[in-house]
Amino acid sequence: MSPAGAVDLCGIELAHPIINASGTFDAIAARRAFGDAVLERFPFSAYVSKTITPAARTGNPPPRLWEEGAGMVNSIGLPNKGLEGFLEADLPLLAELPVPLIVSVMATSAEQFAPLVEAVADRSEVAALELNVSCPNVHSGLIVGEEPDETAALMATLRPLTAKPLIVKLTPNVAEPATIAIAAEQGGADAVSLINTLKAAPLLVDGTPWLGAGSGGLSGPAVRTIALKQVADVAAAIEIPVVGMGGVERGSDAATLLAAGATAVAVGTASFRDPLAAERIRAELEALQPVAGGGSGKP
Amino acid sequence: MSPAGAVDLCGIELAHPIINASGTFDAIAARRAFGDAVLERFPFSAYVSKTITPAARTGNPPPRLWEEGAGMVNSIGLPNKGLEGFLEADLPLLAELPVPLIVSVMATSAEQFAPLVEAVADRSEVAALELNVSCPNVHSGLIVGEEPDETAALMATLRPLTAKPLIVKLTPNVAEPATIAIAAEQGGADAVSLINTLKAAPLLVDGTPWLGAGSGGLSGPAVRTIALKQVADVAAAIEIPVVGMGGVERGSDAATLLAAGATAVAVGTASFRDPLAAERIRAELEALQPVAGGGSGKP
Amino acid sequence: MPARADSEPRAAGRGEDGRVPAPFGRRRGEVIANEPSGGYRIITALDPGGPLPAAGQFYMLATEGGWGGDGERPFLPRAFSVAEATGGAEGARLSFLVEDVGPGTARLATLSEGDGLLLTGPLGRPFSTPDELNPDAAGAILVGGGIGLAPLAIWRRTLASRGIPERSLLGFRDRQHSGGLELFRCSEIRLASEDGHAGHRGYVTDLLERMLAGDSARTAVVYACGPPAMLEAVRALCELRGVAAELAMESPMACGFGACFGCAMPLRSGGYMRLCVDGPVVRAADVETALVMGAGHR
Amino acid sequence: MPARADSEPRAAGRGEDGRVPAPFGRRRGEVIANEPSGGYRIITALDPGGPLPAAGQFYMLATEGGWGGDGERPFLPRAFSVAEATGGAEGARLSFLVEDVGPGTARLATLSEGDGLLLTGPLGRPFSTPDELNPDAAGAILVGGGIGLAPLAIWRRTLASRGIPERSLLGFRDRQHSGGLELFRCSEIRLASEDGHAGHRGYVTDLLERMLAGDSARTAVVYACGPPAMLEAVRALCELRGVAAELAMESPMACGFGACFGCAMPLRSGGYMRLCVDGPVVRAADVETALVMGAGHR
Ligand SMILES: Cc1cc2nc3c(=O)[nH]c(=O)nc-3n(C[C@H](O)[C@H](O)[C@H](O)COP(=O)(O)OP(=O)(O)OC[C@H]3O[C@@H](n4cnc5c(N)ncnc54)[C@H](O)[C@@H]3O)c2cc1C
Ligand SMILES: Cc1cc2nc3c(=O)[nH]c(=O)nc-3n(C[C@H](O)[C@H](O)[C@H](O)COP(=O)(O)OP(=O)(O)OC[C@H]3O[C@@H](n4cnc5c(N)ncnc54)[C@H](O)[C@@H]3O)c2cc1C
Ligand SMILES: Cc1cc2nc3c(=O)[nH]c(=O)nc-3n(C[C@H](O)[C@H](O)[C@H](O)COP(=O)(O)O)c2cc1C
Ligand SMILES: Cc1cc2nc3c(=O)[nH]c(=O)nc-3n(C[C@H](O)[C@H](O)[C@H](O)COP(=O)(O)O)c2cc1C
Ligand code: FES
Ligand code: FES
Repeated sequence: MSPAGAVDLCGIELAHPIINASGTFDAIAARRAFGDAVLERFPFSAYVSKTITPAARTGNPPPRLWEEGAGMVNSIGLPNKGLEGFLEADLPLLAELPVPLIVSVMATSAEQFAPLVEAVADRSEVAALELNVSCPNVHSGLIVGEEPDETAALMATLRPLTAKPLIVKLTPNVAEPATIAIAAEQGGADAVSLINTLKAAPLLVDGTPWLGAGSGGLSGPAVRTIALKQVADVAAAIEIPVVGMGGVERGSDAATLLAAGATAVAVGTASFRDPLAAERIRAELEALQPVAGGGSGKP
Repeated sequence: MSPAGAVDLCGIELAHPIINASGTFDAIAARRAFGDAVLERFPFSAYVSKTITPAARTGNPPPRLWEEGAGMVNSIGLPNKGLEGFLEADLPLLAELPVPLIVSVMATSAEQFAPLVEAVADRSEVAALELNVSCPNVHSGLIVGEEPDETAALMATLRPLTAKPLIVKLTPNVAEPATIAIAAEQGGADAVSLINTLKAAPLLVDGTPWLGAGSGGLSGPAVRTIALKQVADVAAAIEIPVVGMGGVERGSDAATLLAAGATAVAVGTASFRDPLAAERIRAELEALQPVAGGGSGKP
Repeated sequence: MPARADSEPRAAGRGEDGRVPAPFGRRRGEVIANEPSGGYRIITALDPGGPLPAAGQFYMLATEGGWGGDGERPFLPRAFSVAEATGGAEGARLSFLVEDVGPGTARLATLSEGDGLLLTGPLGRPFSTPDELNPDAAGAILVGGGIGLAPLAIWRRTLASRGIPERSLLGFRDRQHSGGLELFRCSEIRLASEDGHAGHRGYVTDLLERMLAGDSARTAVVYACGPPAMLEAVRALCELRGVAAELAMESPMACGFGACFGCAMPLRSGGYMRLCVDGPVVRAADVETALVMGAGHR
Repeated sequence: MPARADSEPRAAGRGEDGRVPAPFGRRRGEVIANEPSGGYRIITALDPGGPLPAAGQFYMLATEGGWGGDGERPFLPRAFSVAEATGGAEGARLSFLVEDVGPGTARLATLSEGDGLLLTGPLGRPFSTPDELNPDAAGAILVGGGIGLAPLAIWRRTLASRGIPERSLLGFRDRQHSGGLELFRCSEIRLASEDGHAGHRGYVTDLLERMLAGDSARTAVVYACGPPAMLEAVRALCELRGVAAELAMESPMACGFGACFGCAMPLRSGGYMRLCVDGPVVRAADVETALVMGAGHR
């Protein structure tokens, strides 16, 4: 079986295992830039929206980007139209995409999360929801995704609200991500996805923060081996499927995450360098020889 | 005042702020390779030993190294001669170095740590001790440096044993390193040092771990912005001095850590690429214009 | 930003705002020339199969090899306004005016004939025609500074080919920060330089001020591209005189196609636009100030 | 490893085991030649002010530019046995035999005359003389495979210059995996190749077996460098016949000077040695097996 073939992600049929990472590919803006080729040649097998919040957000003050030799630090701050704006303006356009739609949502309390999840899950265009409990850019007081108990409590509120798959997006900024993954699974999550960005702060030589928001999150190849460790640990600890991501640049990176236990792989930062990076990654994944049983690949 | 001038690190006079990161420069082996030039041109203002443990350790099975585009993952496994071997064979040679000696120590319980700290602190050649707490407590199973309570408990045992400075080396694999730093300070630590390596696992495309030990720790430029974030957060949270490290490759990296609140800066992985990297980094630091008061450096 | 009435017939394949959509994905162009021009370089590449861009659009560029080194920057592609574009069905011949200011532009400056140039584009919103900005427009005034000459050069050619009168006011800090004048050959230009090495000693906005005073502000339309301070002076002057203006702006960009939300530019109405898809050409009236860090060509 | 009696006078400046200490720190050499040799390349550089290495020592090498790209490997320097060294007080002229097997060797293969080569060395423990290994030694048998010819080439010259008789047995997998034979000019060599393209069709250890059978094992001393399987065959054969042998081994290295503890090589006595400071030349009797991943030149 080709490692680039169809997969089932908690009931969602994906034509291949490569999806996008939330917040790294705006399909609506991409159509403005590239036209309908985006629909005809859509490189992902599911589309994950940028995280939406109950109310509209303008995002963090610029600068929002810092470049590193093997990655980048962002402090975007979840700009989005809010639930209402999303449902009205964006959802109809996203429904035109040729793949299942996963909507990423975030709120700062279970009470705020609940109506958001209900309203989004209610829409037939939506195949699943990703719960962003980990974004390091937004100061929500306690970071839910950093505490197993907080995660379990959130799931207790949200799980009864919908039969649609709930995917919990894990933060890498914890000692043992598996403990959070287990809490999510026990709380009824259908899948987990990881890793989100690592807390980072590009500073100038005089100590001044470069980013408008002070600090941000690191992504890209620099975090690849951290992602591999966390995905392997999490996949070994739970039964529900895992969406692996973090620094995927090549088909071999995707293959490695799949071998580490991921069911699907998300491409993030790589899309900034090439809007069709995911297509290339999938082709490279397809071209990889199926691994001979038991062979370690070590020389 | 030049940023590369003398500093006081919890009572230890350093001729300049650049020291080595534990486990990344073996002064004894370097003398075998480079002869007495190592003494004549010693690039660090203090020497931090590789971590020693109560009993001798052979270290992890090879392979122990993995290279990334902007860093490396190691699973060395703390090979060392043990306390006795260190005191007999290594300490006399390290005492010949022209700089103060900081000995890094680690054990798996407070009871095992205590005699180690006592025996090392007892030696007049030793200026200070660095406590490597990225280790499991054999009793609780918890990693000491990942839990404020464990760190506080360890300090409660060790602090009364010596008047020499105790520097707690913090792990970056926690949500909020400042919470651990505060626990260390309250427990009587004289300084903290950070960051240690980030948990990482290079895997082959079939999912097999490359490293003999299964996983390891990421260091080098890839972790630089993570280190900056953690050092700035920790320095803002405590009064005692901070030794900053993580991906320092250039004088500007050192300057940034100093501006973020570090009193001294340690060079690790960079020494592997150039044994005299620290000398260059110090020269570059010296050449940097003293920052004009209040100027942000932003264009 | 509400959709505007499109008063001019558009070339086939043009979309919203007259923007030319880019082929989806990054492709390989080939460098055919890289020559110094004053303190800058003009890099020309063949883009086989690529479309002709509209003036004001930009490309994300990276070299095929050596984009990075020692695990160091550049990592992300870099944005460059197209300065000249010719060609036809087989593809486009694109020129960029590049100032070496950091690792990415330094690497681009080393390109040789035959080297690969990875490009995504044309991207973003192009210039509007004078009559789209002002129904009474008598022509166009182009105000450029430093590396900001790039988008104005292609815009001047486009205007000329459509028979729309234009005058260019170009300013430079000093010899080092000038170049690209050959892109304005056969056109009416007036120069200003802060160090007096060419034309009026002083700012290009001095020239604009005089021109708008002489001219009837009622029929004027201004297009500006240059460093933030110059853009801001143009913006304030045009606001004061009630002159319609468009500014070609800059901001740090990771993707160039609306994916990262990194290129936030503050809107007068509050919040931010994404400069890569809502710009880089913006109506002067839409921004509060052009004095945003990294908001203009240096 | 206990210190050995040093039966031979050492050149000035030699330390423990006859190793030549390296200047402290990384320095810049300059490439003066880079030529193909069979499937490999011979890269020669001037090392101004650098010492002459002892045979068996190695250098950590990196190119001055382009060590990395796209934030990709190589990041760390790479270890190479010195294959030839000449020169005097003004410095050394060093040759390396390089097989392109990955990003680092691929980058080195592109070096041109005049390019900078960053080097640290000479490093590690060199070969011992035959009489240090066997008081009854009649001469030296050098057994090399593939890229393992490199340290044997300089060792052969050293032995010859000291008037110590030596014979070389060199083996190759196939044409692609051979090269560097010119480094053995004017010497007595016998060849083996697995594909039969040169010399004996089969393994170089077949030749060694015959030679040790004919020879008196009592007076033999073997020096071997090559792929792990070859090294292991030599080790086992020498153990069986009671022949003293040294193996020049390999392991992944980050630093080359004992700093990282990454180059662990299992010791027969338990535990590990650091191959960069306790090797790369080791007594065959000190290792349990040479069949360690990455333990030999391919
Ligand atoms: C739409 C558009 C059109 C443009 N057109 C042109 C053009 O025609 N010609 C031209 O020469 N330029 C043009 N630019 C500017 C050009 O993109 C930049 O000069 C280029 O990106 C600089 O890259 P660099 O690596 O050389 O320099 P950088 O080092 O990236 O320096 C540029 C600025 O980035 C900031 N910076 C420094 N370090 C970092 C870091 N690590 N991470 C993030 N920011 C950092 C600083 O403010 C610095 O001054 C355009 C930009 C845009 C957005
Ligand atoms: C003492 C000594 C002397 C040597 N002398 C010579 C010589 O004279 N000539 C010569 O050609 N070679 C010599 N070598 C070997 C040479 O150092 C290696 O071939 C070189 O380091 C390979 O680098 P690379 O980047 O080209 O390939 P790499 O990709 O580093 O490949 C080499 C091997 O490293 C492993 N590997 C792959 N990816 C990684 C990764 N990301 N991190 C860690 N390991 C990885 C694999 O096992 C691979 O087969 C010597 C080595 C030593 C230790
Ligand atoms: C610019 C940018 C914006 C992002 N926005 C979001 C977001 O809105 N929601 C979210 O869950 N993750 C967000 N992420 C995190 C990514 O989805 C992903 O977890 C992370 O970047 C790691 O993958 P990568 O290394 O392939 O980029 C963002 C990442 C980047 C770089
Ligand atoms: C090969 C290697 C060995 C290390 N050994 C130790 C050690 O023994 N004790 C310790 O506290 N840290 C050890 N470290 C961590 C470093 O001291 C340092 O915290 C880390 O590498 C980050 O700095 P860098 O990016 O400059 O290397 C080691 C790091 C490396 C790369
Ligand atoms: S540059 Fe990425 S959204 Fe504009
Ligand atoms: S290579 Fe670093 S200790 Fe040997």
